Amino acid sequence: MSLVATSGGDALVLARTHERAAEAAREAEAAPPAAEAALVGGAPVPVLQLEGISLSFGGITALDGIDLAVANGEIRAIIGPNGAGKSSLLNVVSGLYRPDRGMVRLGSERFAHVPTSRLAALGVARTFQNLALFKGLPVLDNVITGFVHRRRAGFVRQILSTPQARREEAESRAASEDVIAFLHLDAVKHQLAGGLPYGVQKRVELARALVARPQLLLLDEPLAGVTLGEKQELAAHISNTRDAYGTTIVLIEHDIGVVMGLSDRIAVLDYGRKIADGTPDEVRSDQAVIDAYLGVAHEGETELVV
Amino acid sequence: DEQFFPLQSYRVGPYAAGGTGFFGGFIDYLNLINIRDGGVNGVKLTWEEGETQYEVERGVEVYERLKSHTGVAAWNPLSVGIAYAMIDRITKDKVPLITVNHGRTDSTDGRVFPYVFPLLLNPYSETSGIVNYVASREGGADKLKGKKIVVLYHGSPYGKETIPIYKLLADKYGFSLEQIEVPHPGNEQQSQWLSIRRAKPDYVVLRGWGVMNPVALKTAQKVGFPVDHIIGNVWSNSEEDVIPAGDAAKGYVAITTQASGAEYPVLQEVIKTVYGAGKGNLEDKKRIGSVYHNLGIVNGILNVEAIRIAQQKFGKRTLTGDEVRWGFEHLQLDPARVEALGAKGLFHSINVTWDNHEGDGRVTFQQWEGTKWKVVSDWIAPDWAFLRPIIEKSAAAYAAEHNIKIRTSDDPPVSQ
Amino acid sequence: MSDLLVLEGLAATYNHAIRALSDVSLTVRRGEIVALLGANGAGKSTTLKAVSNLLHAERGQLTRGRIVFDGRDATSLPSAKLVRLGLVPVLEGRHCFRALNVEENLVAGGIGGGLSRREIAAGLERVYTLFPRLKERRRSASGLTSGGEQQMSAIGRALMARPRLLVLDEPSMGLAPLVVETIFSTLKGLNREEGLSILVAEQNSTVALRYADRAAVLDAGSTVLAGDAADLRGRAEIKALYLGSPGESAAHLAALRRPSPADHAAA
Amino acid sequence: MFDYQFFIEVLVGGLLSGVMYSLVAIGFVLIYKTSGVLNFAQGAMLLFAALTFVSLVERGVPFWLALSATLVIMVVLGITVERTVLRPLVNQSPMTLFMATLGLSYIIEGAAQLLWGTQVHGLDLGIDDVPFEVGGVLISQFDLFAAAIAGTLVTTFALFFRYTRTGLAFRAVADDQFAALAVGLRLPRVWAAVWTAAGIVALVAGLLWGARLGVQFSLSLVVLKALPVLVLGGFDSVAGAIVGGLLIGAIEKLAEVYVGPLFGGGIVAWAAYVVALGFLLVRPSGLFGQKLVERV
Amino acid sequence: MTTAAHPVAGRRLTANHLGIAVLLTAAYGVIPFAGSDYLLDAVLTPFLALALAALGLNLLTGYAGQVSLGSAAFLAVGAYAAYNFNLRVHELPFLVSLVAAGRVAAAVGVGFGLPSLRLRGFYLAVSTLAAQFFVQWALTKFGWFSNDSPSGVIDAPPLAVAGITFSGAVGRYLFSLTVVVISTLLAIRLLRSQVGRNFIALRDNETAAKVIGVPLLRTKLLAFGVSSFIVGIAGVLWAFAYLRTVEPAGFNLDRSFGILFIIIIGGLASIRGAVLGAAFMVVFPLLLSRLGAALLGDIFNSGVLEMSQRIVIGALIIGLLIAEPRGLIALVDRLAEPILRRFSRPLSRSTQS
Ligand SMILES: Nc1ncnc2c1ncn2[C@@H]1O[C@H](COP(=O)(O)OP(=O)(O)OP(=O)(O)O)[C@@H](O)[C@H]1O
Ligand SMILES: Nc1ncnc2c1ncn2[C@@H]1O[C@H](COP(=O)(O)OP(=O)(O)OP(=O)(O)O)[C@@H](O)[C@H]1O
Ligand SMILES: [Mg+2]
Ligand SMILES: [Mg+2]
Repeated sequence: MSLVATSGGDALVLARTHERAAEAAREAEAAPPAAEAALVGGAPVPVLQLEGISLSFGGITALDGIDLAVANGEIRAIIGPNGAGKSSLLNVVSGLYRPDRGMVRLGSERFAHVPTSRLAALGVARTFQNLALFKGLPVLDNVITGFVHRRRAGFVRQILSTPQARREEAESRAASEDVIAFLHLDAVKHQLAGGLPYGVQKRVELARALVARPQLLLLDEPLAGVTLGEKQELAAHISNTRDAYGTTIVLIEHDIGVVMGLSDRIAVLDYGRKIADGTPDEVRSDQAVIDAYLGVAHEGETELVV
Repeated sequence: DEQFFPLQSYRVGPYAAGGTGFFGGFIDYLNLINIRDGGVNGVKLTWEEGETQYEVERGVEVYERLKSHTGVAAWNPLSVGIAYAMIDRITKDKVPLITVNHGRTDSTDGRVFPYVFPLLLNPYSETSGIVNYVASREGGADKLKGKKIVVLYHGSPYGKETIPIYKLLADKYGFSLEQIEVPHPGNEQQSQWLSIRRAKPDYVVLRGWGVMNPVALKTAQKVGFPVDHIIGNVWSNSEEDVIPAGDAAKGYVAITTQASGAEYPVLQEVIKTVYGAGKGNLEDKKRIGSVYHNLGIVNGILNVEAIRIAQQKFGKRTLTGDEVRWGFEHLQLDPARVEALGAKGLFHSINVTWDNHEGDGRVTFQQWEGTKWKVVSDWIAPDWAFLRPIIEKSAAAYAAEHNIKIRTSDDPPVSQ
Repeated sequence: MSDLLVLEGLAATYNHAIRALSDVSLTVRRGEIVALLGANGAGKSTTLKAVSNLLHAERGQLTRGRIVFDGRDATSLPSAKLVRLGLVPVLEGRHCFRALNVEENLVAGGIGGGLSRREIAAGLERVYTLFPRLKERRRSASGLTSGGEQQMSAIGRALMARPRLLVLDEPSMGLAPLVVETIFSTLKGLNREEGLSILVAEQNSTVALRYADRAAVLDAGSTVLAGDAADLRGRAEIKALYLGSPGESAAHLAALRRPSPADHAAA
Repeated sequence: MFDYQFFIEVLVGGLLSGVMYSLVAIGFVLIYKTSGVLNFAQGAMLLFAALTFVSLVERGVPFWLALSATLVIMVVLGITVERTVLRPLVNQSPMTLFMATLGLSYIIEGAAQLLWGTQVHGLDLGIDDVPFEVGGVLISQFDLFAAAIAGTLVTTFALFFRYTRTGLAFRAVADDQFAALAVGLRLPRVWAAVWTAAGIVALVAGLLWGARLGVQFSLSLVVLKALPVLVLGGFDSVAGAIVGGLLIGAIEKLAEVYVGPLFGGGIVAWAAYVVALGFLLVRPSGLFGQKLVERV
Repeated sequence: MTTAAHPVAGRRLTANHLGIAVLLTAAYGVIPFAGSDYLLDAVLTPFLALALAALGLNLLTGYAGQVSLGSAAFLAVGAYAAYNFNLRVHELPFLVSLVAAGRVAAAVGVGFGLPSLRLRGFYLAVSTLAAQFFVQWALTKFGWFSNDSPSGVIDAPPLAVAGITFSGAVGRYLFSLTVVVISTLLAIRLLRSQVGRNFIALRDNETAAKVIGVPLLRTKLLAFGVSSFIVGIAGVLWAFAYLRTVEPAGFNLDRSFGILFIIIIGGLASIRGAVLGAAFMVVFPLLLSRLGAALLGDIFNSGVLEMSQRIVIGALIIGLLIAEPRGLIALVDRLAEPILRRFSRPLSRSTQS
């Protein structure tokens, strides 16, 4: 199964890549029912909902009464100046930070403090702004580990290699090989993750998050430090993932070209407050956003247009 | 012909001071016999050292390495741990193991431990010797009633070994007893000595080891306990134990099986013959006649005499380990013989038999005068009769546990 | 214009085994901004580490080549000396002093540059004007600040040492567009007004080429192209090969990743 | 009836011996603060310093001359260590450095014994260790002297780290050696300075402990007393070393006297660790230690 | 310590397999017949016991990243537990007491591993010293553990499995070898399984591991448990196959450091490294002292030689760390790489493409 959008080499606008990839996906195989429902069924069900989240660190307000709903199957970007609280928001959702106030709703459950150890079981996966790979493991093992919460066999069974343990191992290996192929990591799959160039490590991290087919995928600057060409490719992968698996994606990214091309809706944070929320076009022309974040020099120029 | 002594010496590490003294003395005496007498009846004495740092596994390594040397006479590790690890091995290899002044108490019972010789003193007789000395200071055993003794012991199996014996003796003589542990290594004893101060004992017995001893003396001074009422056991009786304590040690009394000092003829001969020929083993000549050095000398005398006695039976040649064992089992040196060996006053006498491997060594007590030890008591006899049944019981238990047939006097002394 | 930094045929390995550079040559003239471009793993960061003599700290070694800074052979000058001579790096991965607060980080930069107390105070003001965000966070432990704030601290810290040649490794990474523009235009300003020279490795070639005077392109550890930034901006093969199209970059990457016997020749 | 007099006596005794622990702990803290590594060779350095001093004195060198000579030797040692061990191992993992200090301790111990022999030496600093009574509690002049020295050391170092630029540089080096190199901090100087300082602390601690225990191999074991102090106070806090020392000293003594009998005594060996552990569970980086700075 | 190799690459595996086969053949087929008693009893048996202990510690420290300075305590627990099982439960087959001893050690290990849930780095390392001192104290304090032997020293029962008694140097060697080989195989299986990945994940990035769903608590305690289990079994070998008598003092801090030393010198997170490190630790000092005695024995006494040796070993450790901080095994691999490459070039092409 290859869902890679191969484009000419001309200047391309990401929206187009997105379209084409989606097309390709539909052609390749029918989208899984969940995605279908989300896309076809109209009224989106929120997969993630933040209700009045506030968080401060000894006088520094990182988040201030954030409300945010993320619908099933959408790509939701969060942008904002440095230190606006974007990563903190993801940390709250993944339970690494405990908000001072507010609730997080994941699927059907509501939490004052999301239990990190149950996060994967709740169908949430994430990547980190600064790489958080297992440097001492080969790429393949890094990705297999992303499957860990599905495992049931205890360590004795694993040592003795009982049928159950074998089945699980085979299953997670197969899933990992799939994702690795999907993200063009075959060539490096036996290398230790720690020795790879930065851009490749970013991709491995994405693979590790994807392998478990999460319902909700949280990406914190997945494209930072990646070569321009690969940026296009990865962006395509991200949207393909949504299209193919119906994964809901929350994306933090500073590359405006990518964000505008990729996301369905964009929330803009500044000093911990949400200053705008809407479609890419709405956000792009919002004066507050331009002042705080985009700047003026950009008329239409994104990094991807060389 | 030659008779070989494998030496598991320790000249490095925390216990190096004792090791260099003891093995230095031992080697000095062997040298004396070689130089002065040309060996024992013409049989040269040889040796090889293997450094153990007082560690059991290194001791075992040295054992395995040197055991196949020809003419091994006896092993003399001066380490309880190494000695224990060797018991099975030397019994199988039929070579005697000499643990002068230390080692396993129940190995006194030659019926169960045919190859092990805790010569002169074992922990139990030491205990009894100390109590007898206290009695003599108080003016008789009956005066012990109502007195209070604190035993300050090193927190190790060695330190704890005498706990039950002190209890028995306390019951027997009616003194009250408190035993306080100092954890290894013992470089801090504030709380123990505060407890002692509160207990107000008449005597404190120091059953120490290494750095614990000077610290005990220093701390005693700090809490104002009179130092001449502290009595050291046989591993707390050397210069190394008192020198670091400086003035705090002046007046401290400790048990010994061999007096210190270089005035004995045998030591004079060592100085003249061995050190005169530049073959002395001690780097620092001031240590000649020190407690450990003299223990080494005495140990040398005992080993050499055992060989000499065995040679009388088996011939003047290289003996097997088993034959040397026979020599040890007949090692009887009365005061006259000790005097003839130039060791009158150095140690008293020994009387080893096939079933008593300790040999009824006598003990004496020395007091530290700031620069040297001075003997302050007669040669005291421990209460062997009282101890023997206890030892036999323990040995019998060991025999049962290890399926050892208890030897009787009818058993052939040696397989020839 | 005279040459400030000259790299001649650098080759470098990590752990005596992994070859990272095989032939890198480039020149930075006084008062010039030079951009260093190339795919992931091309060796940009390694080159920059070699320039500031930091390879050894990551068990890397320069096996061939020469580095001349300001007319003197800098191949084996200790990094502290280089900083004092005015060659100051901002490294990949930010490397803030995590337990020190933001201001202490900046001060440490000044100390490294051998500046006086007064100069440090003045430097702080300068950096805070450039990055107002840092002023707000000056008492926060660097390790706890946001990614972008750390990046600003790292750049600010280097500026504290009053560099003559600033060596930047992906300064735009993780920074908001507005900040990227501010940084680059500020640097350009310093470049114009104070003659600050800059060697900058960037993935964000759009911005880099817009501000740079010249650029060099690295591929698999060798410089394969060098020239006027404006020129390069227009050239199609740059886009195609080094700034990449997906299929090609994947293939390229695969080729790069497969250890070849040459990788080990250096050992 | 609770014996308050005795309680206070034990408490005071504990506090005073705690000061002696602090003295050893400071040496550790200095090095941890600048290289993030537990210097296993601290004990060996202590032994080496004390042994050198005593041996010189025993060879007839006057007190002050011997002290100066030993100081010079410790400085040389510090510089040598920087040159031969730390510089080539720059930016390595703490584990690697830890092992290197273990190697170092072998070398120093071996050299000390080879040079000066394995004999036991007495050491008299001329300060009385005979107690006098204050309100029924025994206090020795020596303890007070040791406390004064420890106090001075701690104050000096604490002020140094807090208020000088060099102190800031030291902390930066400990934090990230790679970054420290990059910003141009002179690591060789920093390390040489710190190891020299640690050598001097080792000398001071070695002399004071040596006067207690005698100068002999076991002197190097006193570092075990310092470890729980470090854990409790925080590896990188000079103030923690002193507070931790006092606490450990007092708790250890009180535990031995009041809890020990329940277990049959001799619990000092581990009681300190258990107490330190208890504290750690509440504060994982010790009382005053730098908190782990980490976020995603 | 993060970039240790994981045995996966195809080429290396085959080369490894070959090497292992040769080693095992030699160990079982040649050495028992060719080796002297000294070699077997005083070199190989302690080497095996230490290698096993190092393997155990490596699981915990090398793979799972939790530094422990208390290994000797778990050696002691293993030894004393086996002794007591053997003594108190009648007719208990020795193998059963061996495994039971491992389990006791594991339980104690889990107990002392609890602080790892909060502590890291040297703080954790120092807190494991609590285990070191506590266990030594308890074994000394409570006579029950040593069957009230007045000296606290225990004597090893004979090694008998299924009616066969492994006596004599060869028997003890073969017994140890077999225990080590089986334990190592099991350990390798564990490391290749998800549990092994979890260990490394824990070590390399705890937060990421937690987010992904690695059960941190369970994994940490498991690491402590499995590690102590293996170390405990090594303790049984040390006590029963090698020394044949033990006292608590033998399990002191130096021993713990020795084991840590093995894995760091050998190479963290490498099983081959543990073996190599143990060989280095056991054999090198012996060689050095033999050499010293042979060359300089006439001039200096054993003490001087020993101290010089210490200096040499210390210098060697530092030199080795400078040459290759990832340990002997990395050094060996690096040096062997060109040779292996020459031999296996065709192979490497086929497995990699
Ligand atoms: N654990 C923490 N302790 C203290 N302050 C924190 C912590 N986490 C975040 N902050 C502060 O909260 C603010 C928001 O940080 P956050 O990382 O969420 O920003 P961000 O929007 O992701 O920025 P960037 O784009 O630079 O990554 C920052 O000013 C940061 O310093
Ligand atoms: N510390 C290291 N140890 C081993 N290999 C390394 C190390 N750092 C880099 N490498 C390798 O050296 C080569 C060059 O890497 P370098 O980091 O210089 O590339 P780069 O151009 O900066 O890439 P990126 O754009 O991803 O940052 C790569 O193959 C990389 O895997
Ligand atoms: Mg962020
Ligand atoms: Mg880079």
